[in-house]
Amino acid sequence: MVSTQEYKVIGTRPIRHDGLDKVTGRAVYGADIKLPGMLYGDVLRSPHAHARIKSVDTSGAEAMDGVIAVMTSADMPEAGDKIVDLGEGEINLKYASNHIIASGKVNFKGHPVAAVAATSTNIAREAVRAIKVEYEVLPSAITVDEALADGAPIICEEMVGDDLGEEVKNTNMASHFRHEFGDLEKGFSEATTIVEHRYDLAMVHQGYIEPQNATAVWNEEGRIKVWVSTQGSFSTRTQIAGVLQIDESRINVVPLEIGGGFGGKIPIYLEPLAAILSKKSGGKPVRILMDRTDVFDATGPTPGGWVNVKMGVNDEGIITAAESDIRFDAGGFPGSPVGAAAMCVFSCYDIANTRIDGYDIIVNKPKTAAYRAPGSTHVAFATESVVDEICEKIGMDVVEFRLKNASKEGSRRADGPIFPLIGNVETLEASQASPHWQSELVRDGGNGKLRGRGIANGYWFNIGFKSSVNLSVNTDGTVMLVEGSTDIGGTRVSIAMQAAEVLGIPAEDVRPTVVDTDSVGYTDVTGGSRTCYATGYAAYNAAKSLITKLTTRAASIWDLSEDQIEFSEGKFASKSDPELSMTFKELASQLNDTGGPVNSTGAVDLENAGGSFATHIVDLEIDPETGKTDVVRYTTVQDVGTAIHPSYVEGQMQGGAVQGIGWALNEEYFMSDEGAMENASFLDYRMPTSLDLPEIETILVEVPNPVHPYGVRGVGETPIVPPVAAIANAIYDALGIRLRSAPMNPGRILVALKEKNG
Amino acid sequence: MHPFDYVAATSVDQVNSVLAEHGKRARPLVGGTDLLVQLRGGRFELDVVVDIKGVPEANVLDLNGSLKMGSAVSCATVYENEAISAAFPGLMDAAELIGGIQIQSRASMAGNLCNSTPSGDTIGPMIVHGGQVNIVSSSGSRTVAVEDFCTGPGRNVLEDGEWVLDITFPAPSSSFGAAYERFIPRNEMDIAVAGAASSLTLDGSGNISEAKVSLAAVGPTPVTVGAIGDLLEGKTPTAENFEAAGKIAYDAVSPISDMRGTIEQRRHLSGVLTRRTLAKAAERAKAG
Amino acid sequence: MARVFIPFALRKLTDGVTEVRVSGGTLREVIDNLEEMYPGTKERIVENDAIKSGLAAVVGEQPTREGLRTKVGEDIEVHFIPHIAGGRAVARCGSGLGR
Amino acid sequence: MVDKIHVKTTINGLPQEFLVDPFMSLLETLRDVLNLTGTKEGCNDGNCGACTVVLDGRIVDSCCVLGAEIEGKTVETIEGMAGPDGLHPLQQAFLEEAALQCGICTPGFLVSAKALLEREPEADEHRIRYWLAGNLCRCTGYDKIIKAVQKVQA
Repeated sequence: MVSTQEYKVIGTRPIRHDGLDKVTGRAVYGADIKLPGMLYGDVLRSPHAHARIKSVDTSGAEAMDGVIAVMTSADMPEAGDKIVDLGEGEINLKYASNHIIASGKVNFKGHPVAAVAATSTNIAREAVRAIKVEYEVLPSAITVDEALADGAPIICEEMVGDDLGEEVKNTNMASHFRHEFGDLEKGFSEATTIVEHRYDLAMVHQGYIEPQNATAVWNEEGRIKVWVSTQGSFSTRTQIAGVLQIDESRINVVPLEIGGGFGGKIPIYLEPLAAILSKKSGGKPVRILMDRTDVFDATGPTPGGWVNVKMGVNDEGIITAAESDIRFDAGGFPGSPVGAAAMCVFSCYDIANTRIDGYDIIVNKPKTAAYRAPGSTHVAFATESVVDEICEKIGMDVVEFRLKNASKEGSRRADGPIFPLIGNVETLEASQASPHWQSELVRDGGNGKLRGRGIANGYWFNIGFKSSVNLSVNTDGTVMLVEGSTDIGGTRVSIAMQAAEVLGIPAEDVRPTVVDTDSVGYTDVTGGSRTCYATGYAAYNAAKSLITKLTTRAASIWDLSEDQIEFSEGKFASKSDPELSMTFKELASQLNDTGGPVNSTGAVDLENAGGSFATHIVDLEIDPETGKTDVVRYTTVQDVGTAIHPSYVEGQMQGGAVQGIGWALNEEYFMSDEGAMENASFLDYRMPTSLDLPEIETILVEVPNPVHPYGVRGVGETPIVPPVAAIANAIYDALGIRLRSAPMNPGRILVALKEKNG
Repeated sequence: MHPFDYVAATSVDQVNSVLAEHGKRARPLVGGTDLLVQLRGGRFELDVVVDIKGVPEANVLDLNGSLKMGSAVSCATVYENEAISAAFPGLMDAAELIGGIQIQSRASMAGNLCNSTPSGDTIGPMIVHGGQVNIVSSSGSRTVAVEDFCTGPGRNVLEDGEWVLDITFPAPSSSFGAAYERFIPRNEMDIAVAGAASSLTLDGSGNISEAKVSLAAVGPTPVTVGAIGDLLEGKTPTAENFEAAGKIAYDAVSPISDMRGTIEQRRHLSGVLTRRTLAKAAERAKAG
Repeated sequence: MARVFIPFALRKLTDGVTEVRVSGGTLREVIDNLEEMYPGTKERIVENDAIKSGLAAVVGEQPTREGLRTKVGEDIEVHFIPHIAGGRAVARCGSGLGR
Repeated sequence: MVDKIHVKTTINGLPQEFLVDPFMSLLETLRDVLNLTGTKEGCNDGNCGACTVVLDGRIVDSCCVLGAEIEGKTVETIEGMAGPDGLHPLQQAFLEEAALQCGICTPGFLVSAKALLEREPEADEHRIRYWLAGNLCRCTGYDKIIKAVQKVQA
């Protein structure tokens, strides 16, 4: 099913409202803030991955000229053991507080130990170096296997783990859960082909270009104002309130423009430190900026770990059983996306008998955060590689196999719930028909290079949750839209377009603004692929409410009752008298004579959006002498529900694919034995440059989401799910080697080729 | 960062006197693409940086058969010069792949040399082009071959108060060719996992009269493999001979394993890149 | 009657039963009735009169946004799915199904 | 302590005079001394290009230049790209082609791309990708950025 709905605004490509500021350098990002009397902060971070803090001597810093305030964990209020819901994910406040500044112990390299506010950036930096910390270095555990081994150092000593419902003490295993449906043994006994392998992945980072930053004022009334780059102003407020033990109503979070997030700018890092330093310096504004090394060392990457997948198929090519064991490193505190991974691992398939075990494991690395479809890329690497191998073994076309086993409306996902209307089959069919898949692969790349083609599927559920939008009508017929969703990639325009569609006016006539937490109703994070869906829905509701109010005005002007007036095609009209008709703009011009301003509000708390499926096709060219891989053609196919602004939908698909390509080929946290990330710079982290990529082709499949008025599905996260698996499958196609560790870098390819060729 | 002073020097003498006064606590500044990053990262402290971009002698770029390249001349200035590009192809190969355009606009080959990292892309090409470094100080000047300049990772022959004013290269014969290739996992903005610079001179009958190979990122300093010259001299420039040269390179290097690559990968790449750059150098030598 | 799917970690309390029919017009009533049938289950699902943090209650196809007040229709499926949270320092962490 | 240095320079065609710590980068100078915050910091070590400016006709990473170095030179930043007649064609093309998402890398890309088209108006796709390799973008996958540059060439 593909959208046939006719829209006036939706599906067009207007210029985003915030674009002008962003191409002229006028847009104000977090680090651009400068306030009168502002001080500059810096943070002392642990050089050790695991150590007890025996003493902290700040006297050297305090004695320096230009140093105004110094803080340690002793300045933090005691946080209770309380779970706080952040919209996408939850945090334990005690851990959150210890994460922001170490108390007694450091759990990862880069863990903050003290902070300073001074009259210049350089004085603050020098002052941090003057703080003396005595550490007792402890043994560290860097991988999930090390952390679960006998005799492993216990990282969160007071934590009680949950092993299938049983309490476990003295463990790094925060959680082990299981999903089980059908009869696994029976399912595997019906299989004639069974493939099982383990897939390892390194920790990787979102790699947003703008480092974290925060500026805070804690004033004499005990009110805190924070200017920050965040995916969620309200979740930032909640976290600050929890960690500082202050009422949320006393905190105003001003979200500035945000230079990328991808999930990494949901947790807070610097805000409470800036606030406490402000308080200690008598209410002066304090700004703290991370540098790139801080970002790698001490923000929230996505986990490393491993995924084991076992899958059985019968002679007809039907999957009869599937089993998975997923172990993620959470970082220095509990809370990896292993739960989400378990939801996604078999979600592209309709399988009667499944079992999934998930483990959340603490290690001495930075505490993980969300990263675009968190957990789903990991499990797709495993499942989609196994599927590729099965197809080869049973001699079935890889797309036919996927179509034959595809999950669809009514299929049971392996964690339990039944799928609503989804576009998995439609996406696969569009991939099959795509020019890329239909093209012939020229296997000889010249100069001894070999080419291969791979394909893989991916799924991400899209969350719903809370959003608020306010609309007010100007007498010139334009509408001001106020929202709480921070705009990372063009959501102002996609939300404004949904309001404009209802109101029957051009997108340009709706002016969207993202405001602070004092100025709009509660709105959850820009994350979980929810913003265009949920905040768009709130805008839709607000616009509908506006039409109702304007209908009353039209009724009063024409002396009719409201039910005698209809609104369609952007016009208010009498149902009986064709002479009586006004455009939105014409009616707006009469507001001041009919009762004054007209405003409205839309607020929603939505269930999930049903999810989005993607299929990616990739052609690689590999130099077998060096192991160097180049992507020569790439196509992304995705069910996007309804593409509100197709350019930005394509942009999400392209950007996600390229992050996945980087993850597949080169990106990783390269850890020393002591738990230090050795490549904590853009030079050695090796994200793709423009020269590493071809055009990224996009095919938008539109299976409208039945629970959204315009059929919107979240599109932002799914595009990062298939690339790692697609590239692994293409490497096999080119070289005949199955790589089961990411990144599949030149070194690994050379080793595998050598093993194969002897 | 330890606060340092900045001096924009306009003469050789001025640079000499600042360096003489401050010794280890002062260094010349050209591109800043290594120096400022290292200072910011706390690798070492300085009291003064001396900007030498205003010193006329450091900006010389004189091609007169031989080439004289001032130490402040940016990589971009070098490769944009077509005559130099044609005569010194090994230098061109390296200058065009350092950093991105932004880095090439500032960084100089002398700066790359003085940074003395084993992975420095321009050092091998300068070696195979026979570069001679003109080192000056308040007490005079001396000349050191590029080949003998680096003494360890980040270390070189410069004494306190000394700096590089220029590097000269002899005029290549008409049957000379050179090439540089490095291996990086990306296509730009990366540090060599391994690199190879090769040069060849052919005699009247098309045989190799001289061959030189210098390898990057496979030892504490650039590794010049003399045995390859011995092997190839008098031989014909064939794939088989270059393959044999690659095997010598494989055995000659002693790399380490780190985040950028493993020992075996680097040895293997040394062989591959030696073969490839010799072949490219031979093509260029034949083309004259 | 709703079809309640018993999470793996609770199956010891249900003698291994994986799916059970439970009556109740709201999620609260369903959980209370489940507790009648299998004592001990409620405290593993509900805390402070709300679904425990770290757990998502699915009524029908998607996690409910109305908590214990959610209307539960005839024949509708009810799931309690652990989604890993930030963990807890003392007792219960992660899945929310721990004791 | 070291004394501040007095600098006279030309930025976006206008004469500027200021005092700056001798160890301060041009990036910090532009942002914190001159309030030209359109130039962004992404890595502070010459590897992302977010701080790209034109210095005497060449693009440079302003994090690898000292503020004191621009004495007597000319600097062009993103703030100088649009003129009284409106946006530069590249700025317009970036808007029309949706060549930005979060926008933090956009000033650097625009400054780099403008320098390329002034030198090599006929640059092909490979050359454009090569020239822009010093500018990292994490949102777009570069596709729409390249298309926007090509649109201006057309």
